[in-house]
Amino acid sequence: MTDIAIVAYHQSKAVSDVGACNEVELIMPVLTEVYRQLGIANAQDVDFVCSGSCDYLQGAAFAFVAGVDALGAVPPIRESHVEMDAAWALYESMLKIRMGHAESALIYGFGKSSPGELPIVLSQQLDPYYLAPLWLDSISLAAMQARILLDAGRISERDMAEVVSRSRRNALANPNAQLAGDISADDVLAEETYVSPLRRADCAPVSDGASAMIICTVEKAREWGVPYALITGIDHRMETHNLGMRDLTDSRSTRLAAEGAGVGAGKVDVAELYAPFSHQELILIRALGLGDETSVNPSGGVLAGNLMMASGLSRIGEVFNRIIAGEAERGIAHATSGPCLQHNLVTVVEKA
Amino acid sequence: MMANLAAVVGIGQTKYTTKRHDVSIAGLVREAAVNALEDAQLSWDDIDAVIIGKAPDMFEGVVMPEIYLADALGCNGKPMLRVHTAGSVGGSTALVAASHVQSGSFRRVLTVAYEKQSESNAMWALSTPQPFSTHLNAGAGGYFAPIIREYMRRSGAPYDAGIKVAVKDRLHGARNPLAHLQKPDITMKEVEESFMLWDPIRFLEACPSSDGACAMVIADEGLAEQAPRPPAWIRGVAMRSEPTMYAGRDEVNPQAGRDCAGDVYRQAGISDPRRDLDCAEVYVPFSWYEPMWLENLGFAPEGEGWKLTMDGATSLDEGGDIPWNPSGGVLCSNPIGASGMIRFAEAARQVRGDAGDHQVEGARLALGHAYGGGAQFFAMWVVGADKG
Amino acid sequence: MSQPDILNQAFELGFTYTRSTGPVVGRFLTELRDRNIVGIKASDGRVVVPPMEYDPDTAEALSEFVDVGEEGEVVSFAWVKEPRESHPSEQPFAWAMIKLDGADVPMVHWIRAGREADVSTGVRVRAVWAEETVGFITDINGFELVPEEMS
Amino acid sequence: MSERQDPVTGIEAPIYLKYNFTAGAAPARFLSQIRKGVLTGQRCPRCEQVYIPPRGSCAACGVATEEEVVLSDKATVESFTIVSIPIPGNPIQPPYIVANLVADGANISFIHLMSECVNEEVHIGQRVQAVWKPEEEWDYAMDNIRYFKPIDEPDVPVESIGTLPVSGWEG
Repeated sequence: MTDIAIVAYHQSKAVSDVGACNEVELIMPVLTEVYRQLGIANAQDVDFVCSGSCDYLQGAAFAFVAGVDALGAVPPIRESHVEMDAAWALYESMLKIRMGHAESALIYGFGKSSPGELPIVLSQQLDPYYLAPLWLDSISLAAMQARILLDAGRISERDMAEVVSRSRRNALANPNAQLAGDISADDVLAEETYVSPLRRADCAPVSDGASAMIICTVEKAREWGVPYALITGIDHRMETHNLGMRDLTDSRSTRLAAEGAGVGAGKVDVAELYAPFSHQELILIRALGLGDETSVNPSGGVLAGNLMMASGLSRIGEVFNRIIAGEAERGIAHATSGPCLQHNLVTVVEKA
Repeated sequence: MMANLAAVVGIGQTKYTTKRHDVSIAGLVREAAVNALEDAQLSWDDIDAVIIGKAPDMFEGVVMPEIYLADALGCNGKPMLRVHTAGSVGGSTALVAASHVQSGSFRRVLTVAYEKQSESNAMWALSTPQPFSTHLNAGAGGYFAPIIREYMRRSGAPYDAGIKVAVKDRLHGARNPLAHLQKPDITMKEVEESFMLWDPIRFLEACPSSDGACAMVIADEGLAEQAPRPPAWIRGVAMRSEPTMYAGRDEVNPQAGRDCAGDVYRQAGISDPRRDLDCAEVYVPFSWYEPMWLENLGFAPEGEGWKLTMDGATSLDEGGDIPWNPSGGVLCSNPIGASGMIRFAEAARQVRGDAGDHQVEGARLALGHAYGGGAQFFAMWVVGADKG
Repeated sequence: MSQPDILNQAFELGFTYTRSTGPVVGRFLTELRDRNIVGIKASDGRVVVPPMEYDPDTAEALSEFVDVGEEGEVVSFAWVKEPRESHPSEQPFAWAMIKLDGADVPMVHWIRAGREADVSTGVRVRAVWAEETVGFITDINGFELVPEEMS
Repeated sequence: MSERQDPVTGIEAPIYLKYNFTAGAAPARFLSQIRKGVLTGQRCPRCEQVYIPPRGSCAACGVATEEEVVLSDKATVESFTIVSIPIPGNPIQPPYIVANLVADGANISFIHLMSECVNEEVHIGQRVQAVWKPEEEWDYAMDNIRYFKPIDEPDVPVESIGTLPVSGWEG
């Protein structure tokens, strides 16, 4: 399969409430920045555009239609949208390039989650007859998953607190982070529980923001003459929606996706994992077979700021940044969707 | 680099109706999927990935419904992707599904699009005002009626061109047992006397609101060649988008539609669509959009689309040379999220010679078309009985 | 450029959806209305509650209903000390995965309990029926703890 | 259960979600002006077209529209429809006219109501002017303008609709 190059990436600051800023105003600044990185003018200078967003976050049907106003889509452009995290928009874009219908693609994701009650909005992702009518929120679902891990002795509360501590400390070096600080595992454990066994710090914050990326063929990357990294593998897998039929201590779909993406083919220097809850990072590390040689979530991950519908794309972008900075040669990025890691995407990014 | 060859090897639809009382959302989607698998003589294990599409989640009130539909579509352990490009989504979803195969990444995928509109009220879902909204929302008809009026002014079309389309498509639909509206005895007079909803759009010139789903199996060249029933080879694929509003936008004849058609024709080697294509399934939710799209898609010179309609060129019953919407089209059945895929699938049925009583005799090359938003998102494909 | 006012306004996005259930979900809800709980047999023989329409492993349609008990064992739970407005209880409560007697796969529902310490993995609970059952998942108005001497 | 009831085949699922909406910066600037009875557009720095209501960008160029332009409350009918059915949640009673109107000084139409007119005589190119609510009722809303009514000015030729200066049209 043809390798595809990442040539530009930018993410807005993750903030708890971006305030007077609509979809277009959220998207335009990140697009402007990726255009600047390549020295291009607008979406006319790429062959395909694909975005990821979710209408229910801000409570308006067709929220993504407004996004098109940010693109400069006159004359008309080749454009598509997934009602998913933009990591899946990247997946769609890669197919477009691989079928020879595009040399380059702009991908963006955006989410303004602050207007609604996110965990309750997400409860309406669940089975509409058995679960959604109970208003079973996303945090409570994750809490039940965490308890299964704790009961099974697979992890301890300290393990979870250490994930949080590492996230907050790593985030100190991430200017886009919403939550950062020199916090120890003991500090976290001293917090009272929120939705037991989870503490607030175990849960990703609610954030507003956007991110954007440009990918292209290797030939096009050379033509643009910018530093680039290569996507050498990508795969994503779904699991059953019935939580009771899944092994919640593991992520089978992540294992399958990692296998499909070829994670095991080499050393993994860096991994950016979309784990909205601390215990899920531990599940993912195990499912991906990561060891001590891998730096996990050097950005702080989504516990430091979670841009719904963009966080998955941002994980890929964070790995890209490490490779371009020379801090890593090979990394993996993970994206997730659905309750308790139901749907997972794994990308392998390597130095060109 | 050339795209790999891909073909439709299985098609499944539900019967379209106002409300499917007898199935859950999963049951509706599943029915189309199973029909497509049966048509392809395949089982769930033969499917490598599933690509699903529908219009806004608010129609059914299920957020990102692929999460819940994973089991109904046999997705456990497989890739599953959800597309949403407004009203064009059924077409876009088919194109994204095709790209899974055309990119060489997958050998055989299932794609499904649906809408169970009866769970809510589409009008409500499309009109929910956000605070400080500066738009006066009069529904889809309220949005498109002024554009139709401008077309009528520009083209000087006779007032009854829309009425003619409304009758023609309902007569086509009467040949299609899956069509929602069954009106074999419809007359021009009946349409003309029907209630004027959004002047110049009369009740019978507008589409119904339907429940329904449509599915296709798309396979690579090797598998398609071995398929038990004739494949519909995908000869061209194109998408275009433009903003809803910009100064100087031609809303009557949007450039995105013209460009998209030009792109898909170039791939399929079509220089004169009226001559080269045998039929077309085109997204016509309000009758006047037939003459408008005849021009936009290059079947007629600008200002003359209505002449084809009035001459019967697009009618099966009048022996027209380029039947449009032999299935009855969106004017007969409109499960919004599925409507685009139904157009794509019906085009494929024609070139597979499998369209029953609405078969266009000897059809070898057909266009499937979908549009959405403020007539700003376009998705099209050309399918053929031959690889090309 | 003028300095705008910040314009904030609360709004509600709401609709009462009219869902058709299909035969499997409909059967479960019909039984609930009759204060009875049924599961369905998956292709591997496991009994799943509430009944799934399609088997997650084989994707086949399922149809073999099995009566299960209204008591069961807590497999996991989450303690909600500050219920949200839309939650089923105004008092602190637990969400739980509950394996009903006769079922192999736990279902998710909620438990009424005074204190977090009263709930634990492995504890037995029993369905509390709503005063009026209508054929909706909330016909089970949560589960209650079964006193130990009774279990 | 002694009484035999019909099997359950459907449920009602009330899904009501609460949001706290904040208007975007560009719409907020527009609405803050209309609160004072002033209709404003925003000009694209690249193509110089004037947008109303502004949404944050020139959709054609994909750049922010920062320059504000005061517009006339006189406008031209670009197109229209006569609506004969009530719209859910909309208090206006049918039949009523919804028109695409281009304000003098703007290059794009917005949708608003027309009244004080004979429905059958409304036509493309017709000149209209805003009828405002009393000042004490003004809010951050486009419906500070109750509707537009025809005025006694000659029709604008179709090719000139969307190009009139803020000073208007003398025919």
